[in-house]
Amino acid sequence: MELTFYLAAAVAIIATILVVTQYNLIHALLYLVVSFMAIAVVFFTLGAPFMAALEIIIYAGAIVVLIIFVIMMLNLTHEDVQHEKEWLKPSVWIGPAVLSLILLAELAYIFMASETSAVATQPVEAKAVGMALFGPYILGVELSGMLLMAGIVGAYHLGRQKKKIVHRFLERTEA
Amino acid sequence: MNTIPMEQGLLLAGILFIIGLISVLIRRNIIFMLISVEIMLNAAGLAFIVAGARWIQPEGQVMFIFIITMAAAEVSVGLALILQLYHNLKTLDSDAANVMNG
Amino acid sequence: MILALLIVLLMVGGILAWVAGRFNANFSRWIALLTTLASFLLTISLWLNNPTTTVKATNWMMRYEVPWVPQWGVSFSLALDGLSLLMLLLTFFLGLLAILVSWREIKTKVGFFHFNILWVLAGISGVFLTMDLFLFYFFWEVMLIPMYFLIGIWGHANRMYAAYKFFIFTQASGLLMLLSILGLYFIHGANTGTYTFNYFDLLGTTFPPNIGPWLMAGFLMAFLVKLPVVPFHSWLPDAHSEAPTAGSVILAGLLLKTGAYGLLRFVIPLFPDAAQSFAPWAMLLGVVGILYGAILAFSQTDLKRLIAYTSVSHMGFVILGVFSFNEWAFQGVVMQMITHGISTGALFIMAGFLYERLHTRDIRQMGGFWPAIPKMGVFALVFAMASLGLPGLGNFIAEFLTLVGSWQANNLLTIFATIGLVAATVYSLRILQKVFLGKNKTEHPLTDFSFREVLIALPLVLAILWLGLYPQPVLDRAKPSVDEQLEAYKKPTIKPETPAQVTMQTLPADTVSLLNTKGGIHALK
Amino acid sequence: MENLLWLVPALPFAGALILILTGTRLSRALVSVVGVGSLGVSALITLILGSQFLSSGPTEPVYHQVVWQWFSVAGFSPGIAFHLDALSMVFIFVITFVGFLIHLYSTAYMADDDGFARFFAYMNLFVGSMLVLVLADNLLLLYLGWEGVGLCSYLLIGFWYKEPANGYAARKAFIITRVGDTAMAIGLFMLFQLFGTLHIQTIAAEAPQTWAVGSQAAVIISFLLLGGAVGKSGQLPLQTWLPDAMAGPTPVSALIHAATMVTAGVYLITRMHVIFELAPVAMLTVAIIGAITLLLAGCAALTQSDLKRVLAYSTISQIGYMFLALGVGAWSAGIFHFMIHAFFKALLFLSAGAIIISLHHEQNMFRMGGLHKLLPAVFWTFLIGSASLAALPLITAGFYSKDQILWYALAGERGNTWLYAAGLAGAFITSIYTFRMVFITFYGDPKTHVAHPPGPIITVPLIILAVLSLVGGFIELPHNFGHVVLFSDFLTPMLPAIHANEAIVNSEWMFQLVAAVVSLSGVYLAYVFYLQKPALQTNLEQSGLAMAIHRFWYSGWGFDKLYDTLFVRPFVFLATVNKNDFIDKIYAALAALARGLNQGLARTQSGILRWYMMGVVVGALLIITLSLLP
Repeated sequence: MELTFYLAAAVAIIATILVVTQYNLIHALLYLVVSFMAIAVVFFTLGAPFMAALEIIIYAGAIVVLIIFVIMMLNLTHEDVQHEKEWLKPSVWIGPAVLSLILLAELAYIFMASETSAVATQPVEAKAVGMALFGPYILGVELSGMLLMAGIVGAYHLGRQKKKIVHRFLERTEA
Repeated sequence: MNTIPMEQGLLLAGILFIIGLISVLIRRNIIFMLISVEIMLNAAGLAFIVAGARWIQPEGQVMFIFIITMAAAEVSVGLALILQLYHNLKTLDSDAANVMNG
Repeated sequence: MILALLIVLLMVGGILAWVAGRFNANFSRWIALLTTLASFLLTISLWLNNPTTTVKATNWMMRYEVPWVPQWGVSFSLALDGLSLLMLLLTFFLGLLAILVSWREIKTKVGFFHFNILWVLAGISGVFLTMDLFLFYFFWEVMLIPMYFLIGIWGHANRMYAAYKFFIFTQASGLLMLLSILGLYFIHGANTGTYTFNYFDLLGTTFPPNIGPWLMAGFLMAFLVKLPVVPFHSWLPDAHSEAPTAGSVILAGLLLKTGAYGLLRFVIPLFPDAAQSFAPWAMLLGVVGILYGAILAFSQTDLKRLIAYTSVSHMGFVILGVFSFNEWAFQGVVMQMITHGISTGALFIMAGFLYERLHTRDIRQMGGFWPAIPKMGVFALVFAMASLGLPGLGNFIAEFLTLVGSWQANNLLTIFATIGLVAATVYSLRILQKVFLGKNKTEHPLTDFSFREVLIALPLVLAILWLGLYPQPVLDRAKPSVDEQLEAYKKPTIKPETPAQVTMQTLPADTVSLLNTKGGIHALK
Repeated sequence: MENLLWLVPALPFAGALILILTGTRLSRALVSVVGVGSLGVSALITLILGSQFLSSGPTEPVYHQVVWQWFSVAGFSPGIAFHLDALSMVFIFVITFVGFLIHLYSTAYMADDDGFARFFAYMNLFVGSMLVLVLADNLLLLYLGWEGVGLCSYLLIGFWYKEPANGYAARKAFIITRVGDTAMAIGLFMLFQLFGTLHIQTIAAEAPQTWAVGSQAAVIISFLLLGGAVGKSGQLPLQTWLPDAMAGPTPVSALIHAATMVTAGVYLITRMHVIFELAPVAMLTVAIIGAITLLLAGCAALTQSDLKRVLAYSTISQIGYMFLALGVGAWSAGIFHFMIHAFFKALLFLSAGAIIISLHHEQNMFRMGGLHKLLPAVFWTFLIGSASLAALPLITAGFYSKDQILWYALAGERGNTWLYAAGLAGAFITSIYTFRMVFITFYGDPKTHVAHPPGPIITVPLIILAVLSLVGGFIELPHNFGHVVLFSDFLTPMLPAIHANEAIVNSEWMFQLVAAVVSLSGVYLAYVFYLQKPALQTNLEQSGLAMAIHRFWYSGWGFDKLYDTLFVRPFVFLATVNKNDFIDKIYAALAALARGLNQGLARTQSGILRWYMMGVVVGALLIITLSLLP
């Protein structure tokens, strides 16, 4: 199991790095799916098989598909890839990258400084999760439901192709 | 059965988070930024799972479910916004949307 | 009751004038004029109905007090004594003139203009009458905001800048005063258990060590900025020169006096110890103001700006006198408040009349107007002479008394203040020379004073002459209040008894050495 | 009758008020009636008062009248109150009488001027203020008159206001005298602090009991009062305004800058003589100032070419004599000279005015000449005035008054040889410049056409003054020479008498002779130089040193330049440099700082998403780093 964890972790890291370095959106998304799957494996090794399933279904499935749909709607061409190349110059990314790596180093230092403790062997059953969710966290579940509802309504509202801009100050932007 | 140290799990979460962060910072394409935010959210979820596994408690997974829910909602709204942005500005460049500068 | 009526009358009149202005500009003018006239007559009747204030029991002619926010100890408390009465008379007198000078000058938004004028007057009357510190702060703000509009709407070219500057200076300093008022409130509350803003209750509050000077500093800031004292004067030239004539008159004649009044009424009695230790510095500020204002006045080319700087110079005498702590100086300060209000108000009115005729305030474009407008020349001559302190005119009495008083307190500074009189001569004569004498540079046809303008200028001349030749009624009125402010003064450095009594009653052989050590001579060495 | 006292100053004021209020609406004749008439009545009342005064004898030598209480604050209660004693009597007599003559003369002199009514309004205002000055029973009222005459002097010097130079001269006069007044005002503060009153008689009564002779307070107060006196009287170091004051119309110069106002300083010192006598240092200073001034001004007068400027410097010089007299304690001699000087100097100015107006406002002596045939009446009166000024012996009043001063400068208790020598030298210079003026103006060839010879209204006052300049001296004759002491007797109740040094009192005739010889030799020198051998003049002009001295004296010993560099320019510089008020700049900088900060912060709101993210990262980094640090 340990080996699985490390392998999956390595895959996840490499895939994620590839996601952020791709110029083509579709390629990046494919690597993203790989990354999510690797993380699902990590979940599995950590004794959360139900979460691993969720990860694949929702992240690698639903969310990525959503993004791909949008990309298809936007009709991206080779030009956009070229844009991407122009935008991603070393002079642009070197500063933020260094700062972020410093942040990572600090995080790593914090993790390492605490005493070592192994993750326990037992998996946490989906049932226990369900009991917790609908027990003490019922309020959170309801709020999540509302959030999703709001997300759907919001997405619908925003996603409409409005012929007429309602706000009078913005009328000039719309023909 | 296994002895994966918690630090290693957290380190993985940290590395993934930082990669996502770097991507948010350097990308101008707004869809890439959205993807990067997903990576960061996922990394945060991973950290919860690791912690839940360490203490053998369900709360870590509960939190992950909440995060996943939020991510789904965020993506849907975010994508709708991207569509509107693209519709108005004819570009995916986030810097072009700086009409609210001070 | 009559006191509240005065303020309410003005406020209601203001609203009426605003409403009437929507129908007819002249309605609005007449309403404003009649309202102010009514207040003026009411005040005169107060004067006549209270012939002497020598009732020893209290110096207050009348008081009016109703609770306002009783849980916080705020009451609507008004009181009238000689000082307030004099200030009210000045307020309404100048208010009348301000409305009269605006008769032709203001043509836009006439209703709102008179609303603002009347509300400024109401605020000023409130400041002069109120005996509740919370209410005082309220009125302090009431007079500020309409003034801001007066400058900002009807002013000259650079009016917005001037209005902002005026507002920020006075508002910022006013907030410091609010802090001090609250500090006083809480300290008094903690000391006695009753939380009140009442002036009479707050008198004689004892402070924890080192707190008194800070609380006084808050009050001082508000009053010194309003007065104004160098280095806080810089709002004044802008505000005065950009304001419409009526605004300048009210600013110079009345708003500055609220600062002086505040010093006399609040700073001196509330903080006797702190005021005493601050006195040398305050006097120094006064002297610096006198000389600095005079030098700057000399160099200005904008007539209204020039007059504004003379105000800075003259107000230096006020602070010099206030911090001398004796009756001569205080009476001098009271006289200075009144006479400066009249003479500088008059000079601004002259500048306004000139502006109406020439559409410029630049004295480099003036000169040689005497043959064309001799009446105006005579009036301007009188006011310029008043401004330089010619004996026989009111300002002389004021300045001489102030200097006599300050001489008892500090010889060296008084000498420098007296030198200020020479500087006053220099700038006053410059006004006359540049405007009325010399060769006429413009081909502008000038018309001499109309009847309305004579009607405005003549009372000013009469007032300034009356104050210069027979100021006793004013001094008598002010005496009880002045005595009271001094009484609150616990341990004066200079005993307010006249040195005359010392020398006249007992004349020992070594009086010479006694006199020599009394101060005065040694400071000269 | 003594209740009429208040009318003496009130009438001119009333006249002025009427003229100001009615302005130009009155006809010229009516203006003259009001202007001259008010003063005439005033003079009449003075005569009545004077006769009553003399007849009442020494028992009650003082009239006192409180018109009203001016104000009263904490024991400080000056009144509008008049005090008439012998000293004031002399002054009001001179002011009203000479003033009346000058007013009369002015009706002709100013006849063609646009500002006729304005002129008389100012003149009446002046006379009123001057009368208040000399009649005041307290120093504050005196100060009122003092400033009032200063104002009128300003107005009248700048009477022809269209010429900027006149305005400048007027302002100069007002400001310089105001400098002196400031010293005087401080003196008043001190007096009030020490005595609790400014009532002159009270102070005079108490001062000797309060102070020992030479006491510090007395010295300081004397010096401060002296400051006021030198300012008003055009003495060193504040004399520079007086020559420029000649920009005014000539009657003004005669009345204000010769006969009355400039002697206010003399009056003040005499009035406060009790305090001055307690301060010997101040007395000596007064004498020295007088001596130096009379020499400096005399030398300056030698070089002037403007007729009126010669007279102006001569006025400074003659007032120097009065100061000398006061300084040596010869009070009545000083006042006597004041009176005589008022006669002959008014005469000289008015005659000069007659010449000037006859020659179309020509004031340069060197463009005159030969006038003794063209304007005989003026010539004779001018000659009499000059003789009196030069103190020609026996016949002129000036001889007796000046001789008295010289005598006491030597023989008085406070006199000494140096002061005497200065006075004598001054007398010599006086007669030179006086007759230089006479010879240049009236002899030689006529250079300018005489336009209008003066009419009777001009000549009558001249003749009256000329008579006074001759016979006025006979009321006070030296004791070895008739011994008439009417004038000093008149003043004795008021002013202490001076006693001559017994050792040399018998040789007084010798000194009189010296004085006479000196003045006559001055006349002769002038005659030689300017009439007999004008070649000498050209010889002198060729020498560089003489020319340099000439220029130096011509400019009044360079005082103008000195004050210009010392005071005027620094003041103007300071004012112009700081015209925009550097304190305002501090606040402007504050405002600019706020605005700059605002702009700086606004720039961070770039609208670029990544930039905001970057902010979050940097913030997180900072916080984490800080928490990691021990």
